[in-house]
Amino acid sequence: MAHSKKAIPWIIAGAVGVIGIFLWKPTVLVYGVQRAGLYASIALPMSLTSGILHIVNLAHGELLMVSAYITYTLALLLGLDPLLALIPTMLVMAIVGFILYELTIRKALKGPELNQLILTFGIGIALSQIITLIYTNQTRKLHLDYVSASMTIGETSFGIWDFTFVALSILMTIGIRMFLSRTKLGKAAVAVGQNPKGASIVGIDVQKTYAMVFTISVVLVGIAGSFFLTRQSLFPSVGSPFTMKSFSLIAMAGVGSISGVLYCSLALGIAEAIINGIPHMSGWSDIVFFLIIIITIAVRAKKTRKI
Amino acid sequence: MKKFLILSALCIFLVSAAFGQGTIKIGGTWPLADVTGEQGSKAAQLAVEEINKAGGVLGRKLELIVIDDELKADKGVAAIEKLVTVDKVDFLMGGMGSGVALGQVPTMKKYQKIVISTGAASYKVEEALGKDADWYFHLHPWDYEQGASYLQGWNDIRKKYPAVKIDRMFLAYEEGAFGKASYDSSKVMFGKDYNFDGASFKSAALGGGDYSAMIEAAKAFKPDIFIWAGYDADALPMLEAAKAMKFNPPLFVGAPPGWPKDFGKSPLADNVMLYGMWAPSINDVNPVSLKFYNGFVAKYKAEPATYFAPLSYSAVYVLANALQKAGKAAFKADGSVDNAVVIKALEETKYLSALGETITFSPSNIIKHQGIRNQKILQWQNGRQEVIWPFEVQTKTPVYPFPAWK
Amino acid sequence: MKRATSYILPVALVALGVLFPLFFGPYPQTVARTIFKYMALALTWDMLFRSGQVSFGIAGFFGLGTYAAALLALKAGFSYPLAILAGALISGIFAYILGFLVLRLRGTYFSITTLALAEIFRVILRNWTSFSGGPEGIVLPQIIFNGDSRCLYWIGLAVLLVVVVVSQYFEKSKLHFSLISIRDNEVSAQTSGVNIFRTLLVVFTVTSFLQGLIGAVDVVSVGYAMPDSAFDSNYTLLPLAMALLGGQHSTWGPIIGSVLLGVASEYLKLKIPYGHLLVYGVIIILVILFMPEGLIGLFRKKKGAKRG
Amino acid sequence: MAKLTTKNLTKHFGGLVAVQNVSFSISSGEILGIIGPNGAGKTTFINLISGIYMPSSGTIEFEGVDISLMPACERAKIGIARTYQLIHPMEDLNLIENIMVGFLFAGNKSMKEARRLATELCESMGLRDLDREVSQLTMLEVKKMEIAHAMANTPKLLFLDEIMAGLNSDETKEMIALVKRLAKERDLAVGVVEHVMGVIRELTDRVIVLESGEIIAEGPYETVSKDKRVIEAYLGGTA
Repeated sequence: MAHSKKAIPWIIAGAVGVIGIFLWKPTVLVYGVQRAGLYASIALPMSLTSGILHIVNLAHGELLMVSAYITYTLALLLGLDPLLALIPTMLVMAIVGFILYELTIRKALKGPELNQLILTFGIGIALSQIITLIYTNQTRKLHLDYVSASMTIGETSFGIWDFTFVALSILMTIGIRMFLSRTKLGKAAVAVGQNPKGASIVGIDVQKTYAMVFTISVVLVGIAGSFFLTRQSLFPSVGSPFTMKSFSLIAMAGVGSISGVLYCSLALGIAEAIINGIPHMSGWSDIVFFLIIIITIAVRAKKTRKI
Repeated sequence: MKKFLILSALCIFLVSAAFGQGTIKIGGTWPLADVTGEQGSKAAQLAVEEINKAGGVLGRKLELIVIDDELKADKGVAAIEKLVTVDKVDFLMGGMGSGVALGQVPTMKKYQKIVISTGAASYKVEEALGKDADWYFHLHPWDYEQGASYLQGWNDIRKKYPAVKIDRMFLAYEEGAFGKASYDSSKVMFGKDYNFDGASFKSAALGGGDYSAMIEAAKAFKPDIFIWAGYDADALPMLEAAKAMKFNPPLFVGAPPGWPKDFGKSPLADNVMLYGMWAPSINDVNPVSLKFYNGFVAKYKAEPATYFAPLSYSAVYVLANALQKAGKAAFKADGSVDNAVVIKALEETKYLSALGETITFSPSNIIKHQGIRNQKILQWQNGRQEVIWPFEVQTKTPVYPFPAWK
Repeated sequence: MKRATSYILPVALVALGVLFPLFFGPYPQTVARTIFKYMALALTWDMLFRSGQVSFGIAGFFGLGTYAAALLALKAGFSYPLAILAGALISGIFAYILGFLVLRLRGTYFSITTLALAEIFRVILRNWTSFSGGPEGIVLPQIIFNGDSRCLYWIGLAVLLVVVVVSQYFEKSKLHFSLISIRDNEVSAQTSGVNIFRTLLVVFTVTSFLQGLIGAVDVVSVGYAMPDSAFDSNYTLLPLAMALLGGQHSTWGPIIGSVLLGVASEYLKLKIPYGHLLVYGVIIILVILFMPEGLIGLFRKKKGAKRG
Repeated sequence: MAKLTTKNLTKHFGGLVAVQNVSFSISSGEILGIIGPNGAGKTTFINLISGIYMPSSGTIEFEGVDISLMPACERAKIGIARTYQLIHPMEDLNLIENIMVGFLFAGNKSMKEARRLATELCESMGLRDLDREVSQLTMLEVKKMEIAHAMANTPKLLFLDEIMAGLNSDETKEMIALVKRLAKERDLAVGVVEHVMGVIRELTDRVIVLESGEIIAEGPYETVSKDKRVIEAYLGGTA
């Protein structure tokens, strides 16, 4: 009760802000929300691995990139729409994820904490180089008519395809939360995430849980990658900026918080859109991203210290 | 018999030592993981092989040693050091990114080897070189020359096709060094005669790819010509966004360093104009281009996708022709290059290149030896890049205005 | 006796390092110089990591030193030695001030905040065009020692030696104990009288000063600075990888790791021009998988076995 | 003369009160037992005195000086030391180095001096082979190391948090003798939290009983153990 009372001024402030932005430039909200959907749908799979396996996967962006290439190849070879090619892509990514876990991550989890960081850094380099050798680094792009789907209100027209990222991120959030709270594996994963030793004492197969969670998160990356392909051009380093962005979002949301990633993406997406909306200021939008992260973390740190 | 063999071997050795000193070595640095450097280095290798097959230069074979500069300055410097001191190359060649070139310039100054540069468009590189770097032959146009050539081009086009109306110009630029440089130089160039404005965006190549705010600004400006300076990764997504936002300028011009694979196959690509130095359509009007194109496709089983390929190919020919012209005097008695002689021969270069134009060298703002100054204005028509301007190499007439989105 | 022998190897290595240019040409010198740069960065990262704090801000303070030195030399007319010192100092002062913000954070939060600070530096220098030259960067009129590769090598080596000496001081002094106790058990460290914040502030400031120094020396040796190259994320990731591959929490580990990765990347590039980075990535993966304690772990294990 | 006095010391976490209005004092040479059921606030109380937590209200006075808001590391320097219920030694330091930490920082000694003092201290406590890794120590040695680690602060006030847990009866006896000897030799004020009532009876001069963060009884063990409220609090537990 006390909690919800405290939230009231925030909700009011948020509402005032939204109305203010709406009066200034209504499209900023549209673009901000769309961008937020993209960020969230890429960051969400990472929050699963960092929350439960406690690893920072620096190959996250490269896995996104690989899955987009797989979808691209399937779409070209089989003449499928990428959103249909999504299904075989998920299968391939499941295999990729499982093999990666069994061959590398599993072993590195036993070593010093930061080894996973460097291991995944190496995996990231290797993946992007393999793709470069196969496809060269020339940019590719599928042509899809529907990504230019448009909506006109009054004078302004804007693209609506990017709302699929919003839908995707919400579905992913619901899916992950249901998985963690409703399924046996999900419950085991939560237990393992909180206390691996304790979980193994009560008879949970920790290794199996880790393997499954990692695989699932790679499959989710695969889904995000297929959607990513509909919008973005493909080249071997296309994923890498999203690793750090996702990592930052997760830190901002608080490691392990699933819906927090959604809210933080929203805050960042809109903040970026606001800066982009000011002429000649788009170069500064990154600073907003990082300032918000620092402020959020600092405020949270202060709160916990007060206790 | 055995004695005779040894003797003749010795003779051959002495003769080749006296006349040939083995091969003429060219050291090249390109970013090999990037399609520009990868294809540029391969095209240079193709030229070397063609020349060697035709008998080499001054009776000697050419040898190209390529080292990856990884688009990093320190790696680029180490590469030059190795090429000069370990491989003992006679000439240097290559380059793409301006950052790497800025790092390499001091080392190049130290050795004063003749350099045929295929990249480095930033005027900062020219500043770093200074006016005394007479050994530096810069093939690629400087950024400010590109700006000037576009101004020239649009003026020419307006004159020839009176229907084309250009008054309000909008330049969208990616926020990094490449886009910002384009914006700055264009603003100076076009700001006087045109109603000029612009907006920046974060390129998809660097983790961005959200063009909505920029397009909104452009749309509000109602430009006659919309130009974007970004990367190939921005090409199609930007068109898609423009279509979704019903942004429909009469001239839609892209100025990326390269284009995505199969860009022409996208229905959105049709009638998009672009800046560039080369396109396969030049094969129709230029036999050198055709020879290069066929040679490249035969050897590497891939289409040249970037103008850095014909540019680097030309670099080898420019050098080889100058050496041929300089004759034996190009090399001193100790086998080292006589810079004065070769520089003089290079200054007299008149080479009809695969890029369509004849390459000659003349002073630019600071340096003495600037090669190509023009970019071309092209247009995607039916999946092909057709040259619109300069009119000497025009392959098709322009389609104007840019048709409304279907 | 033991004391005397333990000095032989380092002294021999330093002598070898100093005399290296007399036997090897400019190319090996240039390669070595690059390796020294990364080695020094890897060491500074490890020095803070000995307290358990994982900084992702190496590139930030490296770039800060780079830009501070370059701008002071160019706009304020500082001589290069002065500009180098000032660059390092500015980097250290920034770290000291920012330390009050970040050093209360732990774990991922600390890492991400240092990363964010580095990015903020980069964005400011990129956008504040009138001050910093913008994304195209700034060019210095000439490079230090007129680009003499031997002198450049020696100044790189000198910076490295400064960093090694500081690292060894950290290892042999009281700081060694305070850092380990912070890493192993922060609560108990406090009740043993360790002032955690002050210790971290000292280390953060010193390592950032050194990172700034490395950056400042780098810029006068290269002659130009661009935001995207001065704050290249490789300056964060590669030193980190080198330190961990060599073996964490020591002076020797980062040294060995950076030699391995530095030599490997240069050698592979010459042998496999197209695609060498793949092999590089695979090396990193294999070392982590089969030598989880880093290369130095091999020696440590041997030593342990002998003792047992 | 009281070494340490607290007045109305209170600590709450959000809405949860862990320590409430605790006023007590302890003198040099005195061994005070602190007992109470699980969750009574004993460890929180030690955390408040050693400076891990800052009090929500109330004061702590040490040798007549108000130290309520003094940071933990400063308190270590003026002579307050404690052990931990869950012992996490510095695993990257060996036995002697673990002990040196207190001398180095609380005592501000030089490396050489700290090593000498640590060696002396360990020997006086019966710890041998001081270069061993902490993973090689026996349970009794770990407990001794934990006390030595605290003693390295050269404290005037020492709190022991369930230091006897997990020891067998012989070992417990040895430890009781050790604590008594240390307290006597160095004129220490010692606070002992224990669950084993036998230990409290043997070791302490006086006992305070905490329940739900409040003192419910105070006095010699014999008296306190017969107190009605105490027996109720323990619900006929170990007492």
